[in-house]
Amino acid sequence: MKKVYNSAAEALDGLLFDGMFIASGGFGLCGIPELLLAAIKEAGTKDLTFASNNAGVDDFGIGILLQTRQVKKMISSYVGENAEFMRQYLSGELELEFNPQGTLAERMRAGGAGIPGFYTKTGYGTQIAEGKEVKEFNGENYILETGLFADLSIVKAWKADTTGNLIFRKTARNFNPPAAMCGKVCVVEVEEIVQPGELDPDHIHLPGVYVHRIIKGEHEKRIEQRTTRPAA
Amino acid sequence: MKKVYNSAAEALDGLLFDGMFIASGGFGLCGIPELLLAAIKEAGTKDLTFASNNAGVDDFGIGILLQTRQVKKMISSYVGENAEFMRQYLSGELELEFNPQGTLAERMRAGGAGIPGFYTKTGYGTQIAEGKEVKEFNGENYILETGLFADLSIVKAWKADTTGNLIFRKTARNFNPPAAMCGKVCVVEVEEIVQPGELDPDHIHLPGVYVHRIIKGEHEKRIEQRTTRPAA
Amino acid sequence: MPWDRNQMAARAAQELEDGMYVNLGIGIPTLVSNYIPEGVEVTLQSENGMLGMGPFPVEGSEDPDLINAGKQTITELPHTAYFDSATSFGMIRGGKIAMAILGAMEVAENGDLANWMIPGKLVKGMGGAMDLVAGVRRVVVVMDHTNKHGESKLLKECTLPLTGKSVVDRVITNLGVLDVVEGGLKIVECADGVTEEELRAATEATIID
Amino acid sequence: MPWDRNQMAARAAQELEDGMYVNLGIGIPTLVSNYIPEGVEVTLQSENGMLGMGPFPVEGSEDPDLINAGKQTITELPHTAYFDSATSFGMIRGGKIAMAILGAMEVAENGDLANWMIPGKLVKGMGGAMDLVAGVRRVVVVMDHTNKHGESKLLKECTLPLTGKSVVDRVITNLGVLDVVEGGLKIVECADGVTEEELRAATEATIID
Repeated sequence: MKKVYNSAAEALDGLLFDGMFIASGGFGLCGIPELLLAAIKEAGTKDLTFASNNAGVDDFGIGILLQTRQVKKMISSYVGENAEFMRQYLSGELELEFNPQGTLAERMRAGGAGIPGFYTKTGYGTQIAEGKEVKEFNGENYILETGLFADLSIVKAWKADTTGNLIFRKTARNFNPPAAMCGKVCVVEVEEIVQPGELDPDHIHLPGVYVHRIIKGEHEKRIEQRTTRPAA
Repeated sequence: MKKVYNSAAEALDGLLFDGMFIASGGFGLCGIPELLLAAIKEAGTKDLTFASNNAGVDDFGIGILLQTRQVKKMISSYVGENAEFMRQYLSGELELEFNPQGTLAERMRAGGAGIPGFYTKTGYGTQIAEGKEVKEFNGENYILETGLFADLSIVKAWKADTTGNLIFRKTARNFNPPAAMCGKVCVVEVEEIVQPGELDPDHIHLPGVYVHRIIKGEHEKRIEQRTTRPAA
Repeated sequence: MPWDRNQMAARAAQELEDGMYVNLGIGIPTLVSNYIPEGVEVTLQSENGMLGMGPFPVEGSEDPDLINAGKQTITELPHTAYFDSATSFGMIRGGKIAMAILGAMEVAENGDLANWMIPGKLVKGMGGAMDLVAGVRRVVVVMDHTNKHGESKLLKECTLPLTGKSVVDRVITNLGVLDVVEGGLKIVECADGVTEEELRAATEATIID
Repeated sequence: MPWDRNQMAARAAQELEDGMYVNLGIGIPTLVSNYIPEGVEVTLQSENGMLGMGPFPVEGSEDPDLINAGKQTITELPHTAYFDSATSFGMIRGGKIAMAILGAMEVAENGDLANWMIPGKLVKGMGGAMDLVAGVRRVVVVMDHTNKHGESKLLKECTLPLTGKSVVDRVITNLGVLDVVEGGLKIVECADGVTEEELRAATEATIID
């Protein structure tokens, strides 16, 4: 069962269709599946719904799919760094569903874990709760949130073995594991592919059962806000 | 903020009270907090409710607390290896709540993650669903299960650093992370304590925020079913 | 002649496809791993927190930290990954495991499965069985066609408390292979030397032509 | 004289206790880490998946895989641990983080907090703010007492869409420190040189004696 593909385009072959729902890993520009996003732009797939914490910047990340008007709807917690996003949203060209960041992460994890709904206090009593079922547990009120079930997950990891076991690096892990879990098919881009046995089984962050296709590629890994302190 | 204690008794000091609810890690006899269980026996705390996948064997694990009649109720998925358990249960001395194994693990994880209820299809249409709310999502029926919130978590890990970051070994991880998450206080026994910086931050299975007290001890690590194959 | 335990396991192994992630129950299902067809690679899940379960260890190399869901000492393989129980059942419930091959006490014609308790007898618990039958994408049951009194275990309705409702896809017995379809069971094949008439005669459940 | 940004941060730092796990919001709360009292060790959580957040890196050692929730490059510490976003918010929602110190646009006397949107203006999203205020055990708000028009930001009721309902425990402003208590706000202390009358005069919310 071969999981390693030669390019992002090859790894996405047969998986893309107009109107599909894609869950993407990454936080800001950190740990985003930049190569797969670029390949989706090339493929020209339209009317996409993305569950992704952020929407990238104008010319990187999901931003490049906004430029080409391939995105119909975003499910995100924060979209502040993207002028084109705001333009399309304010003009009504783009739908936007705000989810609290933890609710979004949990909705992905829930979808992947076969949990169609869960209760959270996050957002109770706010706009986010409007239209959602409220239930009381131990005298406190919670709202019902639903699991997300995506057609495709796109994920960036640091290393994979050829059976799809994944290791992430530092805060680039972020939404990648929950995003990987909630898709029917999960395609992963990594910086290095190793043979089975080269990763310690106790160090694997996401087991290969969640991973269907893998590519290795060169990543720009753009930094959004370069902050430094003076050398001591 | 000192988390390292000298003995199991010292680490449990002030935390035990009659009638309390304890969540315990381990699967079978693998990865059970054997030293903390022995200390609870010594302490003589009574009317305990345990959430634990299994009930140990007659003379090891939770079994030692059954011998001393310290357990009032078990929340477990499988209790097959314990004759004293069966005797007390059949005579009505012990309450037993069966949870499907995955439901039990998820209830612990949910309690730790501030989720008081979630829907699962596990057990729908069976005895387990009796008295539980049923809800339909996308044409399928699911039952409502609740998060577990324990007074105390007792956990066995392989290594800890002094700030409580934990690493587990092989299948001894099992219920330990979810059990650790769902307690108000979490006490951990380990085979080795190291200094901060000795564990790779990407290899930590359970961050120190979940861990309040740590002891190092000698573990018997009894094997329940020793199965082997002929040497090649 | 009806199949024996090993023949049933060998027949069940034909259900495996290359690349599958599979969970094998205890009993006959465990034997399935001895009959995995050549060229087919499957990854075995052990629901206590492991993908890539290897064979029993050679004597002297048993590791108390490395057991399967039957609490037996096992070994790891190069592609093994470990995880906690919540993650393990997340992947089961989430449909990431392609198939479970399980034993059973009773299967009903609508796919109901009973394999965890007999009222009045000692009840040990369902372990992970309810999660597995509810969550994995395909459930294959391997069991004797009849009980020790010669009564069919393939029933119109289960008499024992259920493990799962409408969850079984295929049943492999000592007499043959049957699929759960709309309206009842459909014979897929008979064991060598077992006639369709014999199989039908041993079956209480409705058989659909 | 009212406190300046750094004095407010320094006062907020007095809220920290040894061993605490704390989440600091952006703006003034970020400055709190410059004023952690001697002998007090706190572990900073960054909700994008890190405990044990260190200072900014020295130039040339920035790592694109190591950022905080404000997307700034940071560093790790010896006791740092990384985890995914679902786990991160699990610990937030589950009350494992002792305290969040956050900025705000408005706080109401019942502890309602508004800090994520102004209708009619560009809406960027709530990020992790709703989860933080709902989940952490103690919420401390640091903000100016009044807006640029001189109007109180401590209100009887919030006018802006809420981030959380009855979630604020303490407010530290440039004029002083107030606790949310039954029936309204209670003055804990005034900034050096600010009188209680001045503080009351600048406050719309009910002040309880």
